[in-house]
Amino acid sequence: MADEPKAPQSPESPKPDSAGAKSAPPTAPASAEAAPFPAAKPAAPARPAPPPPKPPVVMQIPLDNDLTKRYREQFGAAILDAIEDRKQPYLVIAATQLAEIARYSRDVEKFDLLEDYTAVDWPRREKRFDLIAILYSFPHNMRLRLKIPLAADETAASLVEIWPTANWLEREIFDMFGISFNGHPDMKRILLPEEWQGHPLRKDYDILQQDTAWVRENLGIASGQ
Amino acid sequence: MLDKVIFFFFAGVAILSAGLMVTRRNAIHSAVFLITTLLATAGIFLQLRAEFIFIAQIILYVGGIMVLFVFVIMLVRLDVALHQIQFSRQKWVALLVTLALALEVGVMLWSSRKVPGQGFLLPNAVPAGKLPPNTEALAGRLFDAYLLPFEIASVLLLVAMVGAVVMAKKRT
Amino acid sequence: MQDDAAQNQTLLGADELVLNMGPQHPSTHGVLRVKLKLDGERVRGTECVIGYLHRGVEKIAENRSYQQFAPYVDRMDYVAAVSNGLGYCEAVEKLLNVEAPPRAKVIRTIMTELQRIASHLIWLGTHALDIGALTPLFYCLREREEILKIFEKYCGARLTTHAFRIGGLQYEAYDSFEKDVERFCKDFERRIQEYVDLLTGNSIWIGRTRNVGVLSAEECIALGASGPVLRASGVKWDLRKAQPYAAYDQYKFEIPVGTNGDTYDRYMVRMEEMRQSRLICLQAIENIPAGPIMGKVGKVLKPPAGEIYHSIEAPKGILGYYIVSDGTTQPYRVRIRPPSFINLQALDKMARGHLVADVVAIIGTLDIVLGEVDR
Amino acid sequence: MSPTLQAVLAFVQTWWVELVSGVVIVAVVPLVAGYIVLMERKLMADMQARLGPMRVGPHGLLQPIADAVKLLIKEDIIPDNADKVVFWIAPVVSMTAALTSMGAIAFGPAFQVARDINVGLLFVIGVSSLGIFGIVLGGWASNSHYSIMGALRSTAQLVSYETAAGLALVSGLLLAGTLKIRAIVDAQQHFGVWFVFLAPVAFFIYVVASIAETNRAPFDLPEAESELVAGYMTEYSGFRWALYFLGEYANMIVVGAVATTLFLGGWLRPFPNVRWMNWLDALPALFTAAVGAYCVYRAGKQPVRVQTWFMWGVALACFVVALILAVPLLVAPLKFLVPGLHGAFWFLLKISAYIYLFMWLRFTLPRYRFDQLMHLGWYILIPLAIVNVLAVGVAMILEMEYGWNRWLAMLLTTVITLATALFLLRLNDKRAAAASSAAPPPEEPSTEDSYAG
Repeated sequence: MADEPKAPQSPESPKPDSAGAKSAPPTAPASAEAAPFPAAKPAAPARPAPPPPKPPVVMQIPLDNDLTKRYREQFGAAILDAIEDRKQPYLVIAATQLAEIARYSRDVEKFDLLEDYTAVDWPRREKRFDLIAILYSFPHNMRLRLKIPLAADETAASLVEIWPTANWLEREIFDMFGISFNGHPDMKRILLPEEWQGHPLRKDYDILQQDTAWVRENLGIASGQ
Repeated sequence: MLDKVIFFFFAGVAILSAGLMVTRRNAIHSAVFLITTLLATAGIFLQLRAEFIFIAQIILYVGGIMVLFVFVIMLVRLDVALHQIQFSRQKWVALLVTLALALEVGVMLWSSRKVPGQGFLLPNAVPAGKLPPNTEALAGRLFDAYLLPFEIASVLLLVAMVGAVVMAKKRT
Repeated sequence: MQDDAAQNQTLLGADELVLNMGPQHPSTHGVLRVKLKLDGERVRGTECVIGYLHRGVEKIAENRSYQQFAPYVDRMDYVAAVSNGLGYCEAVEKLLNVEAPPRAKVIRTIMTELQRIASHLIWLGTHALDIGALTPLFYCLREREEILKIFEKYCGARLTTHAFRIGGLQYEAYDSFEKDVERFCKDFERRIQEYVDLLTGNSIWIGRTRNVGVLSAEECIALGASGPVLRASGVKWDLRKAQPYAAYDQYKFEIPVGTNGDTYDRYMVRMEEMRQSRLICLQAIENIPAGPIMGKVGKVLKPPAGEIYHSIEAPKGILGYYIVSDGTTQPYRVRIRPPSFINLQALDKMARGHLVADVVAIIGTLDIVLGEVDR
Repeated sequence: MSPTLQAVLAFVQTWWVELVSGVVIVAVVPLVAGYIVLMERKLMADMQARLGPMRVGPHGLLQPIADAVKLLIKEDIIPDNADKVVFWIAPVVSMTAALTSMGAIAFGPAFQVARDINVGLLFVIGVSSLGIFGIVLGGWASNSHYSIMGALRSTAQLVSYETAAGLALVSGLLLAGTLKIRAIVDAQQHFGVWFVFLAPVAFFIYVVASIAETNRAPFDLPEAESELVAGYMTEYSGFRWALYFLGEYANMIVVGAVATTLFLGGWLRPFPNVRWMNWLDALPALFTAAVGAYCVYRAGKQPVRVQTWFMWGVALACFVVALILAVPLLVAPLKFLVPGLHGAFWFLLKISAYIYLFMWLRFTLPRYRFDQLMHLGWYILIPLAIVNVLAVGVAMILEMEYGWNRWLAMLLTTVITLATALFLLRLNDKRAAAASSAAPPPEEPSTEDSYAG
């Protein structure tokens, strides 16, 4: 999935998704949001990356190898997209099929290690969160990322049954992003105290917020600073 | 003179702590007072130049049995015991029996006051050097004159020990 | 005894007792708190309470430029700061699509392997101390001191070194760098033998570590445990071989593996890893290529939009960086895959059915650093 | 003069040696214990490539005094829910037991509080074992999990290992044929050999058991700091804590003294009956003089004037002691002092060597786990000690009734016991292997989800 067809959008504007790209909302905005920057400031003093930036550097190319074919065959529409970014493949999949795809990845494709499981917050997108599962296959010595777009009010299926290591990782995602997982045995905060307000890694969580609140409450300074 | 002082000191400590042992509500405190009683009794043994019995009392009763007592008491919830009725209804009976016993002892002491070496008046203790070494004497008696009863007692204890082990094994 | 435990404790402690270990406890290696459910002294379950050292490193990253964030990663696994830095720098380089020059790569490799030895030394010392052997700790600190001196001479810092820069190195190796490393490596062989003499054949040590905290290879992979923990379970896998980074493809070394996956095997694996790291260092100083030490990166880094995942074999396991760029000078999201955090998850599995004393040994053998667990 | 006063005076006149010795023990042992701690720290530092305490006094020689002052003026914390009285009394019990048991020990033929009582050795063992109440009560009174677990552990450990130690002592006592301390040493002089050479296995068992009894590494489970923080002492601070500590080190002296008396020839010098080894008599004086000379040598190297002076002081003290040890040898009228003084020297030297062994083991070995410790005690040491008692008895009958050579008989004993030891170890290994193949115990069904994390 490439971003060429996309019209450059102001990153500030809320995302009216372009028609046709409906099937793949998550990654498109990622590049669409980012791409305009170099274009807007062509004379930036910095040399961003080795190939001197004439057009905005595009590192994402659509991926269509055997692996993705197998996935598409197996799950059809649930595989929303397949992309290679800097030689690293990832699949964008629908949250509804997450558990099945995960189980298939582990059992058939032999991605036996869930190396990492995290999330990214894109507040201006229709589906606000991307869950990122990084899989590793010992037999094939290769990695695969699964991206699961998730709206703010959606929950994802827990992967603890498939990879027990997901237990704490999902708790951390819950802690940091407020995404909860269905079927998780112990869905509660892990790093932050139970009474913490908010979810810090969301983009709308200002780092001054806690500080300000504390100052207001304890020092009685209205401005909070 | 000194002997008497020592005797009454130990006897006093023994009786006092025995009383406290019975009346304390906290089981650990009771155990501590029981230990004190036993130690005081051991002191009296020592004063009577019965060194072996003195040390046997300390090693067996204080060092052995009481350690196990305390060990068990420590594991029991004491706060429950605190709220239970301390004495059962038989306390009047107990008091009666105690008084009867005290009377008996008193009468015996009184009646034997004329016999030398007995009764209320304490004899002057024999200096230790003039007594036969009592460990050896005890050993001589046990392994010579009373060998058979001694061995029977040993076997009995062994049987009890084996029995205890078997019973403990069964439960787990 | 009487308060919280009393609720589920009856006569003779036949029921479960909840013992709270930490966060202030001599052997939880920092501020880890473990709630132990005990039956007598036998562990029926554990629950880790973590986060006491949480500093929001991932949030900080989103508010700093790429270079500014680099020193922060040193503060995660602070006993292996150089390794953290290597992972981060390489990840950002991949994101920028640049490569460090060969000389920088080799020096990075030497430094990282020295750091691995230093990290394993700290592990060995504290692990032995937990099991009651006092002396190895001081021997380990003695050797680690030599390594830290090399770091100090190289970049002026000992613990949180910030030794590498995105794109290469800032400092050229100092004059006697090779000589210092060589002297350390030559000496270190004899030193390792001292630990072996003290511990390896000691029957108490074996008794305390054999069959304690066993993890099978399948359990390791399912729980995501990596690094020496995984290798001790018999999986011959090391990122330095599987997906070589820095200059590791140029050197010959073995991947030590264990068979039982118990604490003793993990001990043996780490000991052998130290020897192998020593060999790598010796090979590397033989031939450090000449040339520049800094790749072609600008003063302001603006990686093109996109994302990267890069992981390295840190002393404690897979250390991964997942960085999302939106084309600005600040990363949009930095996710760090902390090996300690994920290895610590195996504690419950490993500790069940063992005694309290074994929990201490198991926490030690996992080699966790709370700075990294909590980030 | 009232009869009471008379009695008291008579009492003092008869018992003044004992009174003085008693006061000396109470006064000196804490100081000695402090210096044992310093010695331990210095030795540990030496083995661990460090310097150890260096700040207070030259080479930290005044450190124990500084520590004592610190502990005295430290805040004395009693936990809120502690049983105050028991909490208060427990450390005292510990310390008292250790000091009292020293009363029967003879530090050389001349220095003993209780003039050889009939049950000497039993007294020492019995009374020192009362120290366990200090531990148990202290652990219980603290009202803390760590404390109570530490107390439970140490109770179990002490009871188990006391049995082994007692049985090991019986082997030695069989050889001596008496419980009197002085008579035991005399018996060794009469035999012309220390009992350690006649009953080496018994000595070995006693060493192991006494380490366990004094809660030292590798058996320091009750206070295993990596597991139970400080065991039964967790809630103690300040001077109460110091009392426990003193009791512990006093206990080390006690077990060292018992081992020395029974197995290492007490206050006898090496080869007590060999005429041509008589030059060894000069050794005590030479030894102390050498220590003094070393102090003089070091004095010149001290960085601070005060420390130089202090070093000179220590050297002077050493020379005075050397002189005291040497003069009776040389001056005929004072010859009667020789056995007492030199006996004390040798006795203390042997105790020091024994304590050094303890420390050495502590710096070298990891710690046992509790079940391993109990197995070692019950499955190996106690059976071994029982076999050893029987074997020593058989050997003595062989010697006395059948006229065997003593050494042959004792060799036989040792071989029998060692064979038993090997057998027991094999058995233990098998059992351990069986246990480990059975472990880990069957996983509970995952009903406790809250603990799945």
